[in-house]
Amino acid sequence: MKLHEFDSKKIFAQYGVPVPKGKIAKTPKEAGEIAKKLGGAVVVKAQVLVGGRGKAGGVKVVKTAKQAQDAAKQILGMDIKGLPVRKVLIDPAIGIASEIYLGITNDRAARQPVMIASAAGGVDIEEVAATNPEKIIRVHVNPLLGLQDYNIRDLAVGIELDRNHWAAFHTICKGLWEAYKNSDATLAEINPLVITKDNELLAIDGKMLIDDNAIFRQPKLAKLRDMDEETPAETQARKSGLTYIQLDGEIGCMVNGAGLAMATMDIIKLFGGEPANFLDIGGGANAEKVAAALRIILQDKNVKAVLFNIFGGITRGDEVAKGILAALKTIKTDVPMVVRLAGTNAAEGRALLADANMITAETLAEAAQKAVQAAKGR
Amino acid sequence: MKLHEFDSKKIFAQYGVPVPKGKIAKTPKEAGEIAKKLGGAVVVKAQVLVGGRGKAGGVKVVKTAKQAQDAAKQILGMDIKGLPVRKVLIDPAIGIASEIYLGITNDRAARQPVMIASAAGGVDIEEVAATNPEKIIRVHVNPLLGLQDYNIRDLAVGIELDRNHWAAFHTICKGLWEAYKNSDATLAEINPLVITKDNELLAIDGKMLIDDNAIFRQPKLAKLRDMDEETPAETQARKSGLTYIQLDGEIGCMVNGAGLAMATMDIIKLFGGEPANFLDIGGGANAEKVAAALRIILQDKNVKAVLFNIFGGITRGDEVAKGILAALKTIKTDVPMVVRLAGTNAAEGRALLADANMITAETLAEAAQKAVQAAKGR
Amino acid sequence: MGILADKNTRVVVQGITGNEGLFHSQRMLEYGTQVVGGVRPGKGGEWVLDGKVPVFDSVKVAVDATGADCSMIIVPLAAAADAMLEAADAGVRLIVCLTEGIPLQDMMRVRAYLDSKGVLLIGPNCPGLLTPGQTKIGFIPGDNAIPGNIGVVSRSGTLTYEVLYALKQVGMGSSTTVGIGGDPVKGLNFIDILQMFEEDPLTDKVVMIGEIGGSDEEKAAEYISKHMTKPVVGFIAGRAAPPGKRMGHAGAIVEGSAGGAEDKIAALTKAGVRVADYPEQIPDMLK
Amino acid sequence: MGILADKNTRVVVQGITGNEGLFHSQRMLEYGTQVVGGVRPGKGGEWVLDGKVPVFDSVKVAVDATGADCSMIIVPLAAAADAMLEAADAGVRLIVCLTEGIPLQDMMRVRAYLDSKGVLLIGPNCPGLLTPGQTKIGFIPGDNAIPGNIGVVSRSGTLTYEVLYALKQVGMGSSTTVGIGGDPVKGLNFIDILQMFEEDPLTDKVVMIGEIGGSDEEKAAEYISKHMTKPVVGFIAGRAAPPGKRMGHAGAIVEGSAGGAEDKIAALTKAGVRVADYPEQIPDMLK
Repeated sequence: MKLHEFDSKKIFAQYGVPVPKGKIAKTPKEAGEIAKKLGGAVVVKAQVLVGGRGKAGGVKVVKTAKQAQDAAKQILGMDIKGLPVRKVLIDPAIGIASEIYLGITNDRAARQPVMIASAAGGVDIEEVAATNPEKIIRVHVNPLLGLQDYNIRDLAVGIELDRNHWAAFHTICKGLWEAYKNSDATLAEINPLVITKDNELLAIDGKMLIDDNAIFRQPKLAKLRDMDEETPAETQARKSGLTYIQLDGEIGCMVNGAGLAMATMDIIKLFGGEPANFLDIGGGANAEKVAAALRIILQDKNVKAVLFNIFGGITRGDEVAKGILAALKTIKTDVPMVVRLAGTNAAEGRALLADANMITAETLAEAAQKAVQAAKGR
Repeated sequence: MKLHEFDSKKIFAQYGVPVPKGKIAKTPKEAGEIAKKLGGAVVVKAQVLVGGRGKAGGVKVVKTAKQAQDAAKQILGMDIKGLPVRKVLIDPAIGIASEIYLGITNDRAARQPVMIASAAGGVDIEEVAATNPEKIIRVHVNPLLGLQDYNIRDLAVGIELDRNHWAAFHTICKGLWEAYKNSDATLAEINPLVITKDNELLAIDGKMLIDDNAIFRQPKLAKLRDMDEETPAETQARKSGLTYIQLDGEIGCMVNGAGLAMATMDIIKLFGGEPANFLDIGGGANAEKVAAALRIILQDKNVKAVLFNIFGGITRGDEVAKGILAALKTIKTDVPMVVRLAGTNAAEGRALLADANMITAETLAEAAQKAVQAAKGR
Repeated sequence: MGILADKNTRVVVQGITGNEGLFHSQRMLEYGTQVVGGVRPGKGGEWVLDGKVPVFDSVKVAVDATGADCSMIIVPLAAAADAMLEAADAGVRLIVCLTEGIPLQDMMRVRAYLDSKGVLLIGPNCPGLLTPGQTKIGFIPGDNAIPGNIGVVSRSGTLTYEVLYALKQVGMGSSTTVGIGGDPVKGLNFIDILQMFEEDPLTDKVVMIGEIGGSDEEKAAEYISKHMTKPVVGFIAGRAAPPGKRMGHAGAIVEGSAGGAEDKIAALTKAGVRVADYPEQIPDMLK
Repeated sequence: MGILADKNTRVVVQGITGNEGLFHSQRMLEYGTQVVGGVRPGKGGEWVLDGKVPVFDSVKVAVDATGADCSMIIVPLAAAADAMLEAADAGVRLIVCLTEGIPLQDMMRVRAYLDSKGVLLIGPNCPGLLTPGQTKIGFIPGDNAIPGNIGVVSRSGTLTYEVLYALKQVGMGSSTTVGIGGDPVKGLNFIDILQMFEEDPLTDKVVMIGEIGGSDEEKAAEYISKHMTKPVVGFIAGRAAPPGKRMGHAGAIVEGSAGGAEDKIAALTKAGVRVADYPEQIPDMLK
């Protein structure tokens, strides 16, 4: 789950990271009022959960409250990479001497958190990593120890930070670490962390990604979820405990297990079709869940055929069959359906579906071929 | 450093451990007022940093505010094992169904914290450990992991705690652990943790020992130090960075290093004397520290001879000699002094002391014998 | 005897009294697995599964009483990290954790601790392991597989069943099948299992099933080209997945240019692995 | 060659730019110790001790640049735990920590981490080690000791000097002298060092200096009676200490009936150790 810049910085500030004293505006008028209170030049920043808002014109520095209101008016109407801008952040404009990148993420291969710093902050850090890898300092943190002082020193030395800034940098690193740890983040990033013209460190922009697996124990953060991040169908799926991703093809898929779901998409493509979605009903799905999944698939008007591929292990074939039948009672549809059931209680499932006018298949290859044919036949 | 019952329970409460709503009184009148506010029966408990106050009459259960005032009057006048009672704690009296012992301490041999519980709480836990060791449940906590839920379950299962109390016990164990960890405690103990007649868990008595080595980072706890714990000379020594313990003998000792200081005491005894103190001036002591140490030794009127045994490593013989001379300028004394200097800059030190009318010795054995003679000669 | 477990492996099941715990423990017993005990704090002393399996209050008590050397974990999400640590402290040699959805930071701590204790972990979020004809520890449907000389290692649960089923159709069997799970931080990984298969006298050929995300398959390819003499057939799920989208498994994120299906297939092919287009092709490629 | 260090041991000094760091590093250089670098964050690039020793910003950089295999720590109290962890991560084989007063909870965490990395620790709160004629790492005055065949292990700093001095008076020398420090949680303990002496071809006899508090001496006695063939002479400080009083060292607390001097002396005597009444008796008892 992505957090907005404003929420991320608010969390950082709770852990002692200095951030600008800005506020969120939802209307141009609010933006003008906030700018007036702040006084002086401000920066108006679109709050959207995609990168590249600067290049898209979603960030403007202005000198007066009136100009802030105008800028907010422009930005609040924008659509950045498909996402509507509903909020802007009004921060005081800061005189910047230099810009640092500072972030924590998980190094999966090393199975450790890694703290990353660079003196070349403010720009696209991935580009720096690609073109000047020596400018990126990586320091791993042992998960049993947590962030130690020497880790922070290694970062400070690595980016050749002036010794006068070490104490402030120490506080910021500790704060960012606590924010990362206590929020179950998979990314906590300050870019840029600026050295101001007044020679102070300030986190100008912030970003956090929260581990979806940990949302259950982060009730406060769960409330910060921005629904714009997902399509309505995806939201609906998430609430039903399904993993659903809408794609551009014409063959809807319902599969148990992420790997098998991907393999099913692959084989559809291999036999000349295009998958309309990724949908994993998970392990041990019951009839209710299956029905919800089918409804979501059929909402997609591009879908010209549905392929069920269920290999029973935890999931039982009869439960899946019951779910399909239940869903079909409430949804009138003439989309052809290909069913392939194998594994636990597959025979029982097939028996239940015998009268439901479905195309059946023994193997995955056969099922995929039949689904592609069915979609083309319409 | 020992904390009083009241301070310990206050800290426990900060971490979510339920404790009685009592208050501290320094006068009988205050005690009466507190009892009145609490209403009903109360228990009046002497706050002293020694065990066995109950047997000494330092704890009384009374039914009225008037009786509480009377009890406080009695207890506030007491002297328990040499320590004056200056405060009493007035807690509401609790209807007790059963008593549990719960504590955390450091298992030095295992190099891990150990959490200890027993269903036989409320009495002398050391006696239980000696007579019914199977009633004491010990669970080690990995210092890199901290207290885990399964540690707590092992304790609950071990003392056969009714399952209805597991949730409350879990909260209390977690709280006690946090109190122990965040306070740098070497002991954090609830005895008894009672199950009340209302079927709730409540920490009736509490005790904490704080690691003296960690006081430097526990400024809030440092303020809770009770000076009654030390003799005035010991307090003076601590403030000068010396370790001094007053004993009953007649030969004052000043030594560098705890081991050598103990060996010096041993050899004095071996040759028929009695040490008047343990005094370690530590490593690298300077003249000022040595002077302070000598002043403390000579304050003890039992001292009939002083033995200096300095084996220079970090500590330099000339610095020690300068300290002795500085102290002797301000203190008029005719107590005979035996000096044995060896190691770093010993020759320089001996030269400085040449004119100071001191008895010198080459070896520790010789020095001890001469000190014993000198003390007897007075 | 399998690479990790056989008919003598003694298993305790943490979370045995839950619905899933009971269901799968029953199936394991039927398969012949020595389910010697279960753990459910507060229910110690009870018996489950028609009085066949004793329940203990802690893994330690269960291990002491039964001599178990393996723990299977099928507890609720919030209890899973604690369950793994408990099992490690109780002295089992092997932990198989089926529970899915464990937070990443928890797994980093758990794995670091297990490594320090030298305890092996399969999973979490995995179907477990199957030594056909001897023992199954986890979900893998036993009737899909027969004993044989093919080692199977997979990041995906149901894809594994698919492959075992396809093998069985043509009379081929597996020496050991390990579902290592799809989480980004887990226990034994491809390389660990491949090494065991290389050293296992009962394994002649290996099937490796990967998917998009991370770089474990690329590392496995490097390992195979350097150290493996036995033939390996591979399959990578996710060629049709669009970049940047999460496909259910936490690990299945195409991170920038790395972790894509084509890269993985290229790396494996370069290492001499024959890569199937779809799972049902695998039996033919093993002939 | 000593049991833990010899003239080839390459030492970095953490905290070299402090007063004590400079003073003792100078003495070590004079003794012949290879002080190949120092560490002081923020002062990397400087040189100290007449331009003989380079200063680095971190232990890792220092180890990479100098090939050091040992780190001596002489930093302020509040930085000491961090310094030990840093040294362990930087890949040294041996850490000698002289700093005293480290909180007990810190030491439990540090020791657990060092153990997981397989790094040896001497100290904290110790005088370090001396291999006479080859290297000294720490405080032990080098001119008090000559090379010889006696291994010395001690919980007490100045008592160690006393014993070495007494040995030297009669022409006896030490193979290696280790001051393990008096803290309750520390690195190498009596048993570890005794085992090294038992295996060391250059050590013929052993002196062990203990004190009241804890049960390390009792455990050492048990070890000696079971595993040691070389003669051991012992000394225990604290016979005159009254029970229940703290005598300076954190470990030197007489805990109930255990940890008293008489018990320790009895345990050692029973294990065949001859125990001296005072340190200056030791040379005679070694003859």
